Amino acid sequence: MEDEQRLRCLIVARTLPAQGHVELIVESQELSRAIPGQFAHILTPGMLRRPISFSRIDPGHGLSGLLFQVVGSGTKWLAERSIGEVLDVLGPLGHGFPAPDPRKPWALVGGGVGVPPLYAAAEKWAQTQAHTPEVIIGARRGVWVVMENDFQDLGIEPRIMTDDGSKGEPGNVLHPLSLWLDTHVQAQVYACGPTPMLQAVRRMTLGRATTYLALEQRMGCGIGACLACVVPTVGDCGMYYQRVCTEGPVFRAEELMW
Amino acid sequence: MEDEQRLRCLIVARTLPAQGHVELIVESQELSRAIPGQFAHILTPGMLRRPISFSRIDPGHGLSGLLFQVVGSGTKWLAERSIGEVLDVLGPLGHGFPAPDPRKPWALVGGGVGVPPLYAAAEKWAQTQAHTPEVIIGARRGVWVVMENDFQDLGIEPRIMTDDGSKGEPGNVLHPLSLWLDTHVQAQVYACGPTPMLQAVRRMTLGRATTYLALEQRMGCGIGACLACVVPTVGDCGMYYQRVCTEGPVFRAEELMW
Amino acid sequence: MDLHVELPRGLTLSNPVIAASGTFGFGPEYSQYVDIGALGGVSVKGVSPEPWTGNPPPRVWETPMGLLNSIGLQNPGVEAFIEKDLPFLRRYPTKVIVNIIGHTVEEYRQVAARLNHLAGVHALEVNISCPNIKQGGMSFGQDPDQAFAVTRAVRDETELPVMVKLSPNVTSPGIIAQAIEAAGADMISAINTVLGLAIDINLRRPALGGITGGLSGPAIKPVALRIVYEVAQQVKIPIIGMGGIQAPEDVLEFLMAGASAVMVGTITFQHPDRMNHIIDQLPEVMEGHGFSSLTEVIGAALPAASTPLERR
Amino acid sequence: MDLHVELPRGLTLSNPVIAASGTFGFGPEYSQYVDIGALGGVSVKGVSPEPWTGNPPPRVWETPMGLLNSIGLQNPGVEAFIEKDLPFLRRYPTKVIVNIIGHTVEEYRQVAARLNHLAGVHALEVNISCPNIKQGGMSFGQDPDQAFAVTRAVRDETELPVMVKLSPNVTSPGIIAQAIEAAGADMISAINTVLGLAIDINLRRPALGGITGGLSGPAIKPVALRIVYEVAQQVKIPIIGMGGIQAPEDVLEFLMAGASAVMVGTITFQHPDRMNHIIDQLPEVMEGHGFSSLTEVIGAALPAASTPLERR
Ligand SMILES: Cc1cc2nc3c(=O)[nH]c(=O)nc-3n(C[C@H](O)[C@H](O)[C@H](O)COP(=O)(O)OP(=O)(O)OC[C@H]3O[C@@H](n4cnc5c(N)ncnc54)[C@H](O)[C@@H]3O)c2cc1C
Ligand SMILES: Cc1cc2nc3c(=O)[nH]c(=O)nc-3n(C[C@H](O)[C@H](O)[C@H](O)COP(=O)(O)OP(=O)(O)OC[C@H]3O[C@@H](n4cnc5c(N)ncnc54)[C@H](O)[C@@H]3O)c2cc1C
Ligand SMILES: Cc1cc2nc3c(=O)[nH]c(=O)nc-3n(C[C@H](O)[C@H](O)[C@H](O)COP(=O)(O)O)c2cc1C
Ligand SMILES: Cc1cc2nc3c(=O)[nH]c(=O)nc-3n(C[C@H](O)[C@H](O)[C@H](O)COP(=O)(O)O)c2cc1C
Ligand code: FES
Ligand code: FES
Repeated sequence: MEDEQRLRCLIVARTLPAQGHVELIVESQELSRAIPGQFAHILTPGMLRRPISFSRIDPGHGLSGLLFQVVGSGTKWLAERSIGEVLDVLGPLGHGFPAPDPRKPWALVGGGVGVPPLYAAAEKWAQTQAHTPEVIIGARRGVWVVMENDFQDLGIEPRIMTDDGSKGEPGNVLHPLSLWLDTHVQAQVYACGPTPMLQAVRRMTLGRATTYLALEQRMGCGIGACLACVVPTVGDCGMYYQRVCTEGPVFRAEELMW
Repeated sequence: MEDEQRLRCLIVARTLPAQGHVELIVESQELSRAIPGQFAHILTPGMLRRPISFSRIDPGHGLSGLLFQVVGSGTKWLAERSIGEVLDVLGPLGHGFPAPDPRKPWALVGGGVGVPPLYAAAEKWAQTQAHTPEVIIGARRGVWVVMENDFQDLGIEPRIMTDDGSKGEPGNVLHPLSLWLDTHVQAQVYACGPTPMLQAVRRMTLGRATTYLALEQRMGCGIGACLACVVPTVGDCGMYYQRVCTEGPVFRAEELMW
Repeated sequence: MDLHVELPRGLTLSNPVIAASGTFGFGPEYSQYVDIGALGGVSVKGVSPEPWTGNPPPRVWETPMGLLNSIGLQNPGVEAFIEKDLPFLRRYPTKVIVNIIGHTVEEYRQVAARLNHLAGVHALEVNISCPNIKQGGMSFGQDPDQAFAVTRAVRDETELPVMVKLSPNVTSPGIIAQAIEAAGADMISAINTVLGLAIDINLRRPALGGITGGLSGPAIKPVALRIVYEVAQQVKIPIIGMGGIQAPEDVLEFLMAGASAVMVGTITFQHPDRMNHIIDQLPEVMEGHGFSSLTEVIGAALPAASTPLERR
Repeated sequence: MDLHVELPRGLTLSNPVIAASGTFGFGPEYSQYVDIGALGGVSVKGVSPEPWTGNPPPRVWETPMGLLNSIGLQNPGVEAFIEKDLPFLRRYPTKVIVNIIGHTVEEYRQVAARLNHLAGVHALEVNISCPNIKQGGMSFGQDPDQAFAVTRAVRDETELPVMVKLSPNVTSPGIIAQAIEAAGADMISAINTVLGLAIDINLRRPALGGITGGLSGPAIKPVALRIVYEVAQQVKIPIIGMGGIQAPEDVLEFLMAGASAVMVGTITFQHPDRMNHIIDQLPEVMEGHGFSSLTEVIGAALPAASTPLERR
């Protein structure tokens, strides 16, 4: 064991950022060195650990955030944890987003719980950018919109799109993204969200922008051993499966064969 | 559902009667109508409920006791419960001890966690008896002797036998029982404890006393449906399996084919 | 929502949830805890022509999310069942399925014949996982020819709807299922328990008195679903699915995999009233997943080629 | 306590705990979390003569105390393994077992031949659960003749110790095991995953991209123990047991059932360091149960007639 990377992280804060959503702030020097887009693989009572991206990263204080929606047994258990309890985490894992080019326009497109890693990216890099990044947040229901205030605190007014129209504008993230692309050349797009959304973002931006997508896939080990978490990518001789946990979660849109 | 017999019982007290042993006092009118020797079938996180005999029964206050040794996952979980929590219990289940004949001498022979149901019997019937009952308690180690004080509070001085001799006299319950039988005719013996002990008590008392044994067996349903918990008994045409949860846990020594 | 299920030979269930055989006794045992009349059906413990003694204890052993049992089919025989338990069950508006067992084809035939035309018996479930004494202990359900022989013998003796219960302990369940269908069974129930064993490391011997046992409970759900899903594409008769059901969502899994109804066994030991709760919650859970009738659910996860209609 | 295990052809393990194939990658992946040198051995992910693509995702699905997987044996091929991973593994004082796969007998032969006489390869584990393309997808491990043919082909190509891995998805594992023994295998490893399926009720389709998958984890421990216990009485060669091991007590169960060593798979996903902990705790747990050597434990629960000595 050259380097013990299985961490015990103290929960130091717990908030409810939206209906059915919880954010835990954990203390760990190692995790707080994460790059936006990387993830924590968290022990819960089920057979498998649960992958959750970092919603915020504060290396100065050794803190990082895990923001998740309660969708099943593991996230339910996580949502019931309290301040003072300790999580067993592997991480930070995977490859995160690259730093954006400061001179080029930058859009962050997040759907549902795809927003947190994009906030982490904005938090880290927004001030390095020549122009304020465009942030487009989509959610199925208005009450599920997360991190709007956090972006505002960075001086960014996110564009909110909801399927039910109960918050922001009705519709999905694609329409505002398309308008933005029309007016920005050499654009950089970072996106995270449900697979159909990412596939649409990929199609829309191919050839028009440099696009990075943070993917989700069912995982086993989380560290590259089991080959469970694959996505089809372009290989030397046709399709080739790469691992979301190791080569990803962040892929360039061109790499994917989706 | 003619009669809802699945009970939610509040834990109102919790004590540590011996090393690795816990007694929980629960509140439930129904359970407090139990007969000594009957048991509670308690929901724990495992696939099966756990059968535990009643260690004391107080119908006046609607209370009853569950005294157990921590031996595995279920009893470990039970041992971690606190006052104010609620147990999900089926019961009282099975057939308990019959009331002893008040005029005849009565001995109670308990090994390990076989003692609690015998204390419940003493508590209920000792004052109806012409003579103070003989109580013989056996345990492997002195620190595992339970309910000695409780018997003393009833005015009974139990005879303690331990395998390691660290408390009471060294040896097992059989020797004092044999001496007692030598000096008592028309004796009644109630016993509960590990199977080898009960088998020895049965052999020793056959033809010399009226003996009731409270048995343990691995259970499924606890209510007579699955035929898991059987013991070999004397049937009309040879051996015949009866259910510990329904015909038992208390059997007459003569019934068993052990 | 209408939960009725129409099965062959006029067997109509008020809902698709049946108490599985062997975990529900002969009816009276659970009557204090379960609303028997609200169940879709009750499959009683296996009955043989004569009483069977069963296996030496211990007969159950807990495993991770599973239960091993080696009851050995202890039962008081078909006459005792008819006299003692059937009158009790007749009082309830539920469908009574009698699970039948035998050591020889002849014994299956006998017990089937005895149960024909008896008021209160609505169907037979043929348990072919019994050790076949003529074949040295291998069960009838592990060989297609023997499965055929038993099914045909029962079919010849009864006008009742007949379901035959598949053993999962075979290389190709589909081949056994096709033999059962060819022999004239109206339905298949699947699955019986999975062969397993545990060691009591304190006693240094197998934990069960019968050495090996049958594994049931949530642990086996994926095995059961695999067999239901495969067999649903290999036979046309309806399937009654079971193995590890704990919740209405599990019922949906089995129905989507191609079962027309389900049985619930081991979880009853933990929660006697769980079957009633599943039935109560089923309409809401179905609606939550966008379904408005059982027929929409049945077979929904099968390849498009084998729709439920084709299968009935 | 001495935990060494002596296996055929001079294969000596420092302790009986081996990382199972497919859950430990090719070695480097877990090296930050696991003390590889302290393991009795490492069985790498199955390797074929040419790279295999594997199955479409999703490839894993959680079940009650179990895991379904349909990786489909994705691997970079034997050459990539030899170049990239073998040099890494060679640095550790552990025994490297290469799990080999093929779609035809010829492919098994090829990969076995390629691995013979390679420094750092200590044994071969023949995974016969691969779909046999010549037989339309049924696996080599489900038929005794094919199991024999694959084993013999590998045996002919190598002087390395050879273990062949049993599929649990058969009516009679003992018959397959005897064919493997007759073909010249030195050991048997048991078991591979149990065929299963899950339904994604939201998507209304099978949860795995490959439709069916293999069930592993604690849920299958009783099935694995049953097969080890039975096969231990049907063959004389040593058995490497696995299926659901989580703790040193589970290791004792497998050893008492007749295994000479064990492999640990799925639990590693939850607790990467669990294998090391099991090895560390094993002496104490053995002593607590009154044992002072592994040979006393091995086969302790078998019927008196088949003591471990007779079996070796
Ligand atoms: C790299 C990565 C980053 C993620 N980041 C976040 C995040 O920041 N916030 C958030 O709310 N969610 C995130 N997810 C999704 C999150 O992992 C799942 O919602 C969570 O695992 C569900 O667990 P459960 O036990 O509550 O649900 P169950 O449905 O009970 O889980 C059963 C199994 O399926 C897996 N699973 C279920 N949904 C998903 C999913 N969408 N993706 C991958 N595996 C899944 C679980 O991990 C578990 O193994 C991320 C997923 C990945 C792969
Ligand atoms: C009628 C009856 C009354 C009992 N009364 C008491 C009592 O008053 N106090 C007490 O400490 N113990 C009593 N026992 C024993 C008690 O049931 C077991 O110690 C307990 O079930 C162990 O559970 P576990 O999860 O801690 O152990 P585990 O070993 O993890 O349990 C695994 C499984 O084995 C069963 N099991 C284990 N040991 C026994 C056993 N000795 N008898 C029956 N089943 C067992 C468990 O119920 C469970 O199903 C009684 C048993 C019976 C049958
Ligand atoms: C204790 C017990 C006894 C059983 N007895 C029978 C039986 O007599 N006949 C039969 O066909 N199946 C019997 N079964 C199998 C169940 O009916 C069912 O097929 C199996 O348990 C899987 O369902 P479950 O996981 O919901 O329990 C028995 C199962 C258990 C646990
Ligand atoms: C994700 C995954 C991949 C596997 N890949 C292989 C493999 O390549 N070759 C093989 O022989 N067994 C493979 N197996 C089976 C395991 O080696 C082992 O036999 C099985 O998982 C049972 O052990 P466990 O319950 O400890 O996991 C795989 C299992 C899993 C879970
Ligand atoms: S989760 Fe195991 S390789 Fe990615
Ligand atoms: S435990 Fe089921 S009959 Fe006794």
